[in-house]
Order: sequence, then C-alpha cells, then structure tokens
Amino acid sequence: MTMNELLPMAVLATSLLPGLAIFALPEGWIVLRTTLNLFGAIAKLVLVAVLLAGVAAGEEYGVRFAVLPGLDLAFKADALGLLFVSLSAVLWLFTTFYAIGYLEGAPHRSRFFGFFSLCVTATMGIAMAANLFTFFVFYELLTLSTFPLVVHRGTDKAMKGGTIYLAYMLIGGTALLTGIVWLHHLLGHTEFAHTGIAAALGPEYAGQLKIIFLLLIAGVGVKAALVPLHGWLPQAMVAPAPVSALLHAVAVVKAGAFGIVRIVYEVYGVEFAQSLDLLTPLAIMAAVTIVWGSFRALLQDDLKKRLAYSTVSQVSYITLGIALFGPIGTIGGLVHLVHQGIMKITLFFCAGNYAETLGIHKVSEMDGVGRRMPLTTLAFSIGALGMMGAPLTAGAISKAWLSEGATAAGMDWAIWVLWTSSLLNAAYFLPILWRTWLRPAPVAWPEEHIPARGWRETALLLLLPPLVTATMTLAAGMLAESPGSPLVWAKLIAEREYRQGVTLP
Amino acid sequence: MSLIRILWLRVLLFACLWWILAEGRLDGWLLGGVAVIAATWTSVALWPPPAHGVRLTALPGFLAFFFANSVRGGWQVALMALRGRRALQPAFLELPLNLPAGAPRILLINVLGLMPGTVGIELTGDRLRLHVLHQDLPVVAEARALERRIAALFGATT
Amino acid sequence: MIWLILLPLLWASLAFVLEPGRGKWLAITGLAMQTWLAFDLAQKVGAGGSAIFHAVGGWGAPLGIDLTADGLSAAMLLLTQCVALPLAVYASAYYKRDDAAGAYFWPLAGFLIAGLNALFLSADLFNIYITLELVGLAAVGLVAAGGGAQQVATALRYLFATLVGSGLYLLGVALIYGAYGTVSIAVLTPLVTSEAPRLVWIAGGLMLVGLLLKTALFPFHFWLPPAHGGAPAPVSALLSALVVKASFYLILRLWIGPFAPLIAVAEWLAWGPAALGTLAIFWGSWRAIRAERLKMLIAYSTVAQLGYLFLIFPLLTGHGAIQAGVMQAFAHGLAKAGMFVAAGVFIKATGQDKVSGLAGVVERLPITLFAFGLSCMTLMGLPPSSGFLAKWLLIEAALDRGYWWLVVVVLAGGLLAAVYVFRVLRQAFLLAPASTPLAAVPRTLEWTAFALATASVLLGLRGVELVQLVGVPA
Amino acid sequence: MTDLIMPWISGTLLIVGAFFYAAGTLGLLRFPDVYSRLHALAKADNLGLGFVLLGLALQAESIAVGLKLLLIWPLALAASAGVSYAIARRADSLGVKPWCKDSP
Amino acid sequence: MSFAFDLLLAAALLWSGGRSLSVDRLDRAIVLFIAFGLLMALAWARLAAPDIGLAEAAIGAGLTGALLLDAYGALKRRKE
Amino acid sequence: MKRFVVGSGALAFAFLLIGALLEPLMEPPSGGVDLRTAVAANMTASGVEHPVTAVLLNFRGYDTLLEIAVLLLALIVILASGIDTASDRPRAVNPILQTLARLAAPLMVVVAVYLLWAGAFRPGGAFQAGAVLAAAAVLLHLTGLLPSWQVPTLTLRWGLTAGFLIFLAVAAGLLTQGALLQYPPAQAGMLILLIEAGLTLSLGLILAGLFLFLSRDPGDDS
Amino acid sequence: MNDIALAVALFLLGNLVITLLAAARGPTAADRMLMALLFGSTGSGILVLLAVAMSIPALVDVALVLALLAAIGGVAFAKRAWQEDGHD
Amino acid sequence: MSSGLLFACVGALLFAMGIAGVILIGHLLRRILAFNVMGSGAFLILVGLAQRNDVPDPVPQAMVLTGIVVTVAATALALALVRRLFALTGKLELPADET
Repeated sequence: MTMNELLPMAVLATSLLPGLAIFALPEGWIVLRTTLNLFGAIAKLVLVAVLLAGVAAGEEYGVRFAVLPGLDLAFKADALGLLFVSLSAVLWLFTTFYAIGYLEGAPHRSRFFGFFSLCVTATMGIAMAANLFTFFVFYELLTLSTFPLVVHRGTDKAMKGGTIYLAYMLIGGTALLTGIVWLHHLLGHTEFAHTGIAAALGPEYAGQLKIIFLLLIAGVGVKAALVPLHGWLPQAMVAPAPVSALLHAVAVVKAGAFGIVRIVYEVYGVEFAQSLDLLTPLAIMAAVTIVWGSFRALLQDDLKKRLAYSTVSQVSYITLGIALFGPIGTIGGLVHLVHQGIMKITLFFCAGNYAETLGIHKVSEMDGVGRRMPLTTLAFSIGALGMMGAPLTAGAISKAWLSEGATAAGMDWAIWVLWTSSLLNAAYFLPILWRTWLRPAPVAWPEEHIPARGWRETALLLLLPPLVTATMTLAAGMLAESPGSPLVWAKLIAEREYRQGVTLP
Repeated sequence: MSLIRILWLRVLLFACLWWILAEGRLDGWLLGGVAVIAATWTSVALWPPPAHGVRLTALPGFLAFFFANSVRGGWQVALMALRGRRALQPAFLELPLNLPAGAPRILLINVLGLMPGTVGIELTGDRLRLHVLHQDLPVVAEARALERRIAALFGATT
Repeated sequence: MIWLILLPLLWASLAFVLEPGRGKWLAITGLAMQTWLAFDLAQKVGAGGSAIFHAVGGWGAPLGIDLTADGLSAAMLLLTQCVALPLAVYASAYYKRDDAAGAYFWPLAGFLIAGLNALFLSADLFNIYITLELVGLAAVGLVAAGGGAQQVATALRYLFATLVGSGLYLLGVALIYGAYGTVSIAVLTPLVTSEAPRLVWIAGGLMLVGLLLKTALFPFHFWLPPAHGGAPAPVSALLSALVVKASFYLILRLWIGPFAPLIAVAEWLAWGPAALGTLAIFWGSWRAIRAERLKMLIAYSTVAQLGYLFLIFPLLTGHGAIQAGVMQAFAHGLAKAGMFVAAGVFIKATGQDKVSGLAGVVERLPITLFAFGLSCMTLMGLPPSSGFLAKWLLIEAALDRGYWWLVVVVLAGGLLAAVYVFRVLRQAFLLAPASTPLAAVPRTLEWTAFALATASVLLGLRGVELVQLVGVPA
Repeated sequence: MTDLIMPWISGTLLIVGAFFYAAGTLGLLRFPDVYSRLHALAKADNLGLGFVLLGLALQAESIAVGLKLLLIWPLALAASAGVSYAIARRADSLGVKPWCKDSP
Repeated sequence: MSFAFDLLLAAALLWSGGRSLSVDRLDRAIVLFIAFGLLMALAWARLAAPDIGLAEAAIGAGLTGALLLDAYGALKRRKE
Repeated sequence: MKRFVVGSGALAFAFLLIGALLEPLMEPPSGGVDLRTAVAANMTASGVEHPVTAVLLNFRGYDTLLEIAVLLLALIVILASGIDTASDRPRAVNPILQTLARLAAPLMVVVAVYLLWAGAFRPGGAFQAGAVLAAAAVLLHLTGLLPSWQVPTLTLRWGLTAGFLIFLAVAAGLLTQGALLQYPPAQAGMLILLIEAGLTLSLGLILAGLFLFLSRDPGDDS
Repeated sequence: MNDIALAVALFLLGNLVITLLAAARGPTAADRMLMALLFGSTGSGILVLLAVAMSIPALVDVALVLALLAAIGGVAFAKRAWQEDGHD
Repeated sequence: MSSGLLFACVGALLFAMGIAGVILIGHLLRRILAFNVMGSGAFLILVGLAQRNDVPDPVPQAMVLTGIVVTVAATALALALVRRLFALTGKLELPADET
C-alpha cells in the first residue's frame, strides 16, 4: 500500500481504533480512555493537515477494496471531502474536550466515547467516500453509531426520541439504498466524479434518473432535515449536549448536506442536473425548509429545541447554495457547510453549559444569565449573531455568497428567502440575547450544579470549547480571504467542479 | 446325565439346525461354528445344566403319539367347527399332575394345548386348570396317557 | 472432502461411547479440523474453477454414489463449519458439568453436522434422503435432549413435520427412479426434458413440498418457532443457522439442476416460492414484532428471514440470484447463530426469557449486547454487513429482471426487521430497574457470540471470494 | 415312479392342509368364546400348516431343504402353544367367563 | 390366479391399513397395524423381494409390534 | 370440514398419482438407465453373490453407512430425551412362556448367524440378523429372563457403536484405495463379512435397546 | 404343482383375510390376540407356498423367521397391552 | 396389470391414506401408525414402479431396506418421545399450536 493509499485509511483508523479500544476499557480507566481519545483526535488533525497540504498541491489520495465483484468500497480524499473531513476533525477535538468535561462522573462513559468515536469514523467515511456505495455504508453506520448516543440516558423519553430518530433514518436509508442500487444497475458503478456520471446515460433514461434523484435526495434529505423530513431532529434533542452538538454541527445533518453536494455535483453533475430541471425544485424545497424552520424556531421555548429548528433552517442554506446553479452559489453553500458547523456547535456547547451549570433548559429561564456566565454568554452571542448573518461573523460571508449566487443564477426570489430567514433568525435569537444580557437575574437558578470559581463560571473543559469555536466564528468572518480559510478552500472546490476559474463578484 | 454329554447334545442339536438352515451347504461352517457356540452359550446361560435329559430312544414313539393325537385334535375341532356351537359344551377341568416340576410339566401343558379338546389355563401347585371343548370328551384319560409318554421320554416316574 | 463427513461421524460416535466430559474436546478438535478442511476445499474449488468429484466405492454414478463439491456445496460446507465451530466452543461453556442434555449434545451435534456435510456433498437423490433423515432426527434429538414436557412436545411436532417432509421427498425419489431408473443427479439432469411424463412433474412437486415443509417456509412454518424458540441456546443456533438451510439448499440444487427443464416450461412456478417467501417475511416479522419472549422473537425472525431465500426463485433465470441466496444464507446463518447465542447469555444472566426483562443488560453484558447489535445489523441488512450484501445482490438481481415488487418486499422486510430488532435493543438500553440481580456468565459465552456476530459483519466487507466461489459450476 | 406319484401326494397333502386351515377359520367364526376359538386356531391351523409343509417338503430338492421346511412346523407349534396358553391364562385371570351351553 | 392373489392382497392391505388408522380403539388399531405389517411382508414376497420381506417380517412381527403394544400398555396403565 | 378437505385432497392426490403411474410409460424409459444390467455386470467384483447385498454394502454402501448412523442416532436421541429410571418390579414367573423363550432364544441366535451368512449369496444380511437377535432379546425381556436396561454402561455403549465404528474404519481405511469404501475385489467378500458381522451385533443391540431402554415391566402379571 | 401351491396360497390368503375381519370385529381384546396366532401359522403357510409357487427359495427363510417371531407379538400383547378393561 | 404396477397403485393409496392420517389424527400413537403406513406406501411405489415389468431390480430393493431401517429408527424415536410426553403431562395429543 502506498502512502497515498494509506493516508485516508489512517484518517479512519485514528477514530476507529481508539473507539474499539475504548469499548473494551473498564469504566474506571479514565486516564487511558481520555488519552486514547485525545491522541486519536490530535493524530487525526495532523493527518488531515498533511492531506490538505497534499490536495492543495494536486496530490490524489485514494484507496479501494472489492466487496463484491463490481462493487468497491472506495475512498478518496479530494478537496470537497477534505472540507468536511477537516471540519469534523477540528470540531471532534473540541467536542471531545467538551464531552469529557460534560460527562465527568456520569455512568457508561466507555460506551459513550466508543460510539462517539465510531460516529466520527462514520463521518470521515462519508466525507472520503469515493462512490455512492461507500457513502451509503458509512451513512448507515452513522445512523447506527448515533442511536446509542441519542438514547444514552436510557430514560423512556430518550427511548422515544431515539425510536423516532431511528425510524426516520432507516426509512430514509431505504430510499437512498433504492436509488443507489437502481443507479448502480443502470450505470454499472456509482463512482463520484467531477461533473458527474449520470450524464453518460442516454436521454431515454431521463425519467428514471429523475426518480432516482428524488430517492437519493429523499434519502440524504432526512439527515439534512429538509422539510418535511425533519421531524426527527427536535425529538433527538433528548441526547446529551455533546451529542446534540455532534448531530447538528458535525455529523448527522452535515452528512446529509454533504450527501446532497456529492449527489448534485459528482453523481449527476450540476449542469446535467440543471438540464433535467432538478435544481429548481431542490432550491424550492430548501427555501421552504429555511423559512419553515426559522418560523418554528420562533415558537419554541425550550432552548435546545429552538436551536434544533434553527439547524433545520440553517442547513438548508447549504442545500440552497448547491441548488443555485452556478459556482458562486456553490461556494456559498460549501462555505456555509463549515461556517454553520462552527457557529452551531458554539451554540450547543453554550446551551449545554447553561443546562449543566445552572439547570437552564428554557429560553424563559435565561434572564440575566449573562451576568452569572459572561464568557459562555459571549460565545453564545457571537454564535447567534453569526447565525443572523451579522457582519464580521462567518455567517455574513456565507450569506453574501449565497445572495450573490442567487442573483447570478437568476433566482432572485432566493434572496428574499434569505432575507426573510435572517429576519426570523433575528426574531428568535435577539430576544435571547436581550434576556441574557439586559434582564435581571432571578433570585435562584433552576438547578445550580457547578459553582463559579473566579473567572471560571463553569468547569474549564466546558468553558473553553465554546470560546474557541466562537473565536473561530469571528476569524472565519474576518479573515475569510486569507489562505487556508474555508472560503478559499470552497473556491478551490468550485473551480474543480465547474472546471473554470471563479472570482469574487 | 453328565454335564459334558448335555453340552455335546446341545452342540449337536444346533449343528444339526445349522446344517438344515444352510441347506446342506458346507462352505459356511466357519460361521456355523460361531453360531453353534453362540447358541450353546445362550442356551446354557438361559437353562443351565443339569436339566432333564431326554431319552432319545423314546423320542420317535412320543413323536408318533403326538402327531397322531395332533391330527385327531385337528380333525375333532374341524368337525366341531363344521357343526357350529351346537357341538360344544365347554367346561373347566382340574387335573392333578403327577409329573415332576420343570421341563416335563411344561412340555405336558404345551402338548395338551395341541391335543384334542384341551387348552391349559393355569398351573397352581400341582394342579392344572384346563379348558375343554366338550365336557364329555375323555380328556383325563388322554392326559394320563400323555403323562406316561412324557415320563418315558424323560426317564422319570409318574 | 470425504473427511468432512467421516470426521464428525467419528467424533460423534466416540463422544457417545466415551465419558460425556470428553465429548466437547473431541468435538472442538474435530470441528477445528473440519473448518480447516472446508476452507481448503473452498479454496481448491474456487481456485480450480470447477467442481471436485468423488465416486464412492470407485463405481461412479449411476451404479454407485457420487459426491460433488461445486461452488454452492463448498460454500454451504464452509458456512456449516464456520458456524458450528464457535457454537461448539459456546456449548462447551454453556452446559454445566453434570448436565445430562449437555452430555448428549455432542454426539447429537456431531451427527447433525455429519448429516449436513453429507447432504451438501451428495449428488444422489436417495443418499440425500438419508442425510435428510440424519439431519432431521439429530435436530429433533437436540430439541428434545434432557427436556421437560414443553420441549418434548415441540420435539414431537418437529419430528412429525420433518418425517412428513422427508416422506414426501422419498416418494418423489421413488417416482424419479421409476421413471428414469436412476437417482444420480448428474445422470438425471440430461434425461429430464420438458416432455417428461406426468410422473416426473408429480415427483418434483412432492419433493418441493416436502422440502418446503422442512425449510419451514410459510405456511409450513408452524413447527419452527416452538422448536427453535424452545431449545437450549446452542441448539436453537444450530437449527436456525444451519438445519433449515440444508433443505433450502436442496430445493435450489434441484431447481437449477434436474428440474430446470420443467421449470423452463412453466416459469410461473417460480412465483410460488417467491410469493410464499413474501408472505413469510411479512408474517414472520409481524409475529416477531408481537412476540413476548426473546427467543420466540428470534425464531419468528428466522421465519421471516427464510422468506428472503425464496425470493430468488423467479430470478434464477437471470444473473446473480444464487449468489444472493447463498449470501443471505451466510448472513442469516452467522447472524442468527450469534443472536441466539447472545440471547442464551441474556437468559442465563437474567434468568428469564421476556423481552421486557432485558432492561439494563447494556451495563452488565456490553459485549453480548454489542454482539446482539451486530447480528441485528446483519438481519436488518444494514451496511457494512453480509446481510446488506445479500440484500444488494438480491435487489440487483431483481432489477436485472425488472421485478420491482421484489425490491419493495426486500426493502420493506428490512424495515420490519428493524422494528422487531430495535424492540430488543431499546429494551436493553433502558436503565435497569433498581438492583436486578444478574447471574454471572462465563466469558466464553459472550465472546463466541461476539465472534459469530462480528463474522457476519466482516463478511460484508469482503464478499468477493464467496460470490466467486458460488459461481463455480457443478 | 416316485416322480409320478409324488406330485399327487404333495398336492393332496396341500389340499388337506388347506382344509384344516379352513376348519380353523370356520371355528374362529362360529365358536362362541375366546377359549373355544383358541382351540380352533391352535389345533386346526397348525395342523394345516403341518400338512402344507409336509406336502412341500416331499417335493424339496434336497433333504436339508425339506428338513428346513419341516423345521418351521415345530417352531410354529411351540409359538402357538405358548401363545395360546398365555392368552387363556390372561383371559382367565382377567375374569373372562367361558361360554356355557345353558347361558344365553 | 396370481393376479387374483395380488388383488386380494392389495385389498387386504388397503383395508388393514385404512382400518388401522380409522378404527376407534387403539388396541385394535395397533393389532391391525401389525397385521398390515404381515400383509406387507406377503406383498414383498409377491414383488420378488424376499430381502425386504425378511426385514419386514422380523421388524413388524418382532420389534415394531412389541414396541407399539408395550407403549399402548404403558399409556393405558397410567391412565387408570 | 378439515377432515373433508384433507381427505378429499389426499384421495385426489392418490388418483392423480395412480393416473400418472398407469400412463403408458416410455418402455424402456427414454434414455433411462437400467441398473439391473449394471449390477449384474459388476457382481463378480462386488465380493458377494447376492445382488441386494452387493448394492447395500458395496455399490451403495455409503447409504448403508449413513443409515446405521441414523439408527444409532435414534437410540442416542431416545437416551438423550430421558428414559424412565423406575426399575422393573419383581415379577411372577410364567414358566410356560419362559420355557418357550429359553428354547427359542438359542434358535434365534442360530437363525441370526445363518441370516448373516446367507446374506452373501441369498436374501439375508446384517439388518435382518440383527433384527432377529433383537427379537430374541425382546422375547427374553417379555418373559422376564432379561431385565430392562436402565443406564447405558460403557460396555454397552461400545457394543452399540462397535459395528458402526468398524464400518467407519473400513470405509476410511479404503480411502487409500482411492475412494471411500472402494473394496479391493479380492478382499471385498471378507471385508463385507467383517462389516456385516459387526453390524449384526451392534444392530441387534441397538434394536434391542430401542425396546429395552423404554420398556419397564409393570409386574402386574400374576 | 406350482399352480396348486399358488391356489392353496390364495385360499389361505382368503382365510387369513376372513379371519382378520372376524378378529378385528371380535368383541374382546382376546380376539385380537388370536391374530398373533394366525400370523405364525397362516402367514408362514402362505410364504412357503409362495416360495414354491414363485420359485424363490429364500421365502422359506422368511416363513421361518415369521414362525419364530410370531410369538413375540402375542406375548407382548398378553404381557403388556392387555389390561383389566380389555374385554370391552 | 403386473404385480409391480398393482402394488405401486396400492402404494399410492396407502401413501395418501397415511399422509391424510398424519395431518388429521391428533392422537400421537395413531399418528405414528399413519406415518408408517405412509412410509410403506412410498416403499411399495419405489419397488413396484421400478419392477413394473415384474423383473426384480435389486437397487430399489436395497433402497427400501435402507428406508425401512430409517423408518424403524424414526418410529422408535417417535414412540419414545410420545411415551416421554405422556409420562410428563399425561397427554397423548400435542398442545394447540402456538402459531
């Protein structure tokens, strides 16, 4: 095996092997477990950095194993995949820190971290899948490895949420599988390729290809929480905060969104998809989701649920960007894939901090919390502003590119959607900010678990991750054009997908 | 009768049997020997000598007697069957036995079952209960005659 | 190849003669050797690309009996040994030292495996009848061994089902012999033509029905759930994983072998098994969803999973159907064995058999639960597992022929499987009711369950060799 | 000479045997109770068998074969005697009453 | 003549087989079944299969009959 | 209702089958095989003179090997399912039947060995011989001369399996000849006799075991 | 000769069937037991006749075995199966 | 009609009778009888059909011998199980299907 074949495997192994090892560890071996976790996460980061450098220099990384005759489990680390890989790798590290702090003293941590690592492995697999088959394998693996995390608490409520989660995922997976086998049957393979592979089929297959597209999008749309397939997401909020963070920012919804990217660009090819009139319906669907999600978020009092609906809405920005025919929209969508991850994980970290430290679960309980937990609330505010698309944050960059993309694609209505959404975002986030900073604190918090000590308003491991990700939110906003930023990388991808140069409008 | 002689007699008997079964073929005596030995062993295990020896000289007479009576018994039954139940007048009968216990008695009971008109029912002590087809048949006399024959066969006294 | 039959016969009879305690070592040693032999055989067949023949007694068909190891046989043999070996290890720890049923497990299992191996190798219809009886009676014995009233009643029900099944088969063989004067499959195959007399049609029908009864395809499944659900765990595993597959294998062998010309005339015939298979999938899943006892749930799941095997019949005229069937047999065999074995651990630990009593096993028996979960994954046909590959192959074969509703059935079946499977998992993840005592369970039991389940998943990552092996013609 | 007569003797013996069999059957049908029917079977049928065997033995190709045929007779006799005794004894011990002419 | 023999034997076989399954009392059923076994032995003889006849006679008269009757007795004893 | 459906179904099946049986079959079956000639042609190499025995132990000896396994297996299953451990009650002796049994048992032994021997050239063979031996045991048991078997002792287990093991050993040993059960023609007769002898003993024990392990004398015969 | 043997065999078979019918209809368990007697005598009679009629000497062996074993059924019936209420 | 064919037809009827019996009869001991009748039917067909010209054929005869042994084994086993069931429960019929 050459180095170029080995590296993608190593990326998978850095979370798979620690994960499996952690399962076998007794509950009490905290130090070894933590070491394994962190070592895996850091090693992965290093490997990802090597890959990024290599891909930027034009190296190709890939490896394949035959599973059945004519069916390969194939991996490649291309620019698009690495975008997702690096997002996950970075956020995994922070989430791991956070989870260590969050679960301190809680039972079943071996199990938790084991599945946690498996979940990341699945995400990596999705990101580096070189064909739809491989994508599907890891897609389902993700479902399975997240289920135990969702039901981790073992309560009846957790079970109910988990069951709904599973039902959505499995049905979606079935649709996806149908589409994949069908496509495989027609084409004989499902390899991802720039500008797509479906165009190879003659025009007489247009009808079938449309149905397959529907099946595929329905399949990945469940994870991406496209309305009306989003029902699981608020239910899955029963999971512990690090899990929610993972689900919403890194793994599950992103896997769905990423799937849409792959399908549109590398299976159908964006031009071919456009020629089949598939993009506009997708865009409309995304638009509906954006508005509907924001609207629902407005009605939630439960903080995590509000964030959940916010996710529903925000993830569809990515879809919208992809559905906007043209490189600029693509860049907007891809960059939002990263930005939304950073911002949303910040928000969930903070929500978890509120719940863990003070027992706050509802928006209505958040009065004056900014005084008790200023740093957390600061991070929360940055995340929330980012979500609204406020200047200097990552969100602003995404929205700018998306709007430009809409204009370029001649879909001006999409701009209106974005504006509406932003307004709604403001409507559900600003009151929170107002409450936290400007309202007086209550006499007593609902349930104070962790006392403040000096500047450390809560446990250090809970505090640092949101601060870092908040910082990254700002950095991604302000340094968007500097080398190595998500935006630059997204441009690189767009260039390769469209086989043409892209300049800032 | 000596033990050896009884054994030899049995061996001879089984060898004879083998010869008959083999229809005179001679190439099977290897297995035949096995059969004879096994059978002798079985018979000794089941019926250890000394048992009542049989006087071979008395055998033909007994057989003739038996065969004749058997035919007569069969004939009698056949006639009765033809005449139906009118011909019957069954009864139970008790017969004190004079033969020594063991093989002679058992032979008696068995043979009585094949003789005209009688079937043994139960042996208690020295008395045998019989079922006869017609109470007027000369059963007792015939039974006594049979007893004598058997006694002669076994060299015992009545 | 021959030793695959002789070895288990040998260790089975020796296990009966010698003291019970030694049976397990004989069995495990023998099975280890058999596993090696099976791999070796599969390797030879696969590498050679053609079947291996053995004329017993040197006579050759039609006077003598032929043994044939083609790809299909070699694959089934491989499955048998690969499932049996871990189960033997499991059973050696499962039965207590003075357990009477345990003492008899070894000879019975030995004869069972010998019968299976002989069946897979045989190319002679009448010889197959005897192997069927060997398998059937041994299976009944395993169900009945050391049993109470319930077990004996189930064993009897099973016994009659299996006897009627082989009786029907025997009559079919009789008619075949009457028509063609031979029972050798190889000799028979060119003789049977589409103009075969009515007798041959009846023979085929009888054999099919008899074997379906033995395979417990809906609506002949009535005997299976009590038998598989009521037996001790290693026995249930053996029965579910292997025994029912044997008669399926035979149906397949006859269908694509000597009776192929008949079926070519009446292609609609193939829809019979497929329709029954569909009903089996739905009915079995439904009953599994409703089952209260864990082992009953698993047993009904077997009913459902067997349904998949019969979906391939309309597809046999296309490509890849046999591969799909064998892959499903492997997937189900390994996973179901793992599942029953894991269930055995749960039952031993919790002391009861209710699904609702499983709460909290996740804490005490994580390995077993993990194994159970992996098996579930295979049963649901989720990637990366052999169950998924089976499903993939099946769907591709169905698409190849354009039979859409088969695709729907397969996918719906997977979802139904998820429903009953997650009933269990969900229960297992629930918090334990305060202080439920769990009995200690030997680690061997847990790890064998794990090994079987893992094998069922790992096969999903590398099915190439198996698929190629199955393609080796007779 | 014997070649001419033997078949006739044999045939006659066979027919005589058949007659006794028939008598046994008739007795079985017509006799009123178990005990009487026992008489019919134990005696007539066995005699019939004896005649049949004798008739066939006369035709046998070798002495051994003939003796083998004849060997069957004592075996059947012994069996029949033993079994009829067992039946009678069992019937009696179970209280099966014999038929009497006077009883209905 | 031989056809008459076969025919009668066939009828007897069918009758005894059928009755042994349908007769109301179990002991009769068993005895009829043993008789069926005997008739089968005769049928094998007619089919020029003395080997099978031998086996059928030995098994039917010796073992199966005894097994069935013994089982019947055991069942009956318990029932009383 | 069920009776009617099943009954008429069975009847219909029977008539269908009879109809097919009486259908003018191709005579000889088109391209069919007639094994009679094959058997006759190979009789000399089979080691025995009786065709049925040749088929049973040589041409299709493998069937027989498995068949013995089935029989042995049945006995093991019976033992495994648990046997009644109540012992025989003391019995009243029935001298007449005992005498009968004492006389008959040695006879049966001779007949059994005869059948074994005869199997080589005329109808007979191990199974029939074993059945007669078993019948002797059953008769002895029924007349109270042989107690029923309570536990399979080691000796008994060896006896039960010996025949099968001999068969297996010969079959495996002949693998060196090239194939399973490929007798060298010169020794075929001897080997078949060896196998049959072993089988007779073991079959006798197995068949007897089928009865003696189950039967418990009620002892009410008084 | 063979014809006579066959005729007698047929006659005996008729006998056997009639007796079987009668015995099966018979009111008491003992009647059934009588069949055991029949098997020995009539059965072996038919077999030896068939042996001659069909020229299969081996059937004599069958008859022999049958005569030898016929007792077992009867003994088993008497010793095991025939119980107190056997007369109904 | 030849004996072989005649007995083959008898075998067909016996088989049908037996199988109907196995399905319909609840009493286990009788069911065993029915199974045996069924087996005998199959054997008769095997030999009878092969010998439909009344020429003896040793191969099916040997097969039937094998089959008889198997049937005896199965019968004895079934009887043992029935007796065991009866000893444990006092019942001679199987409990109603759980299905």
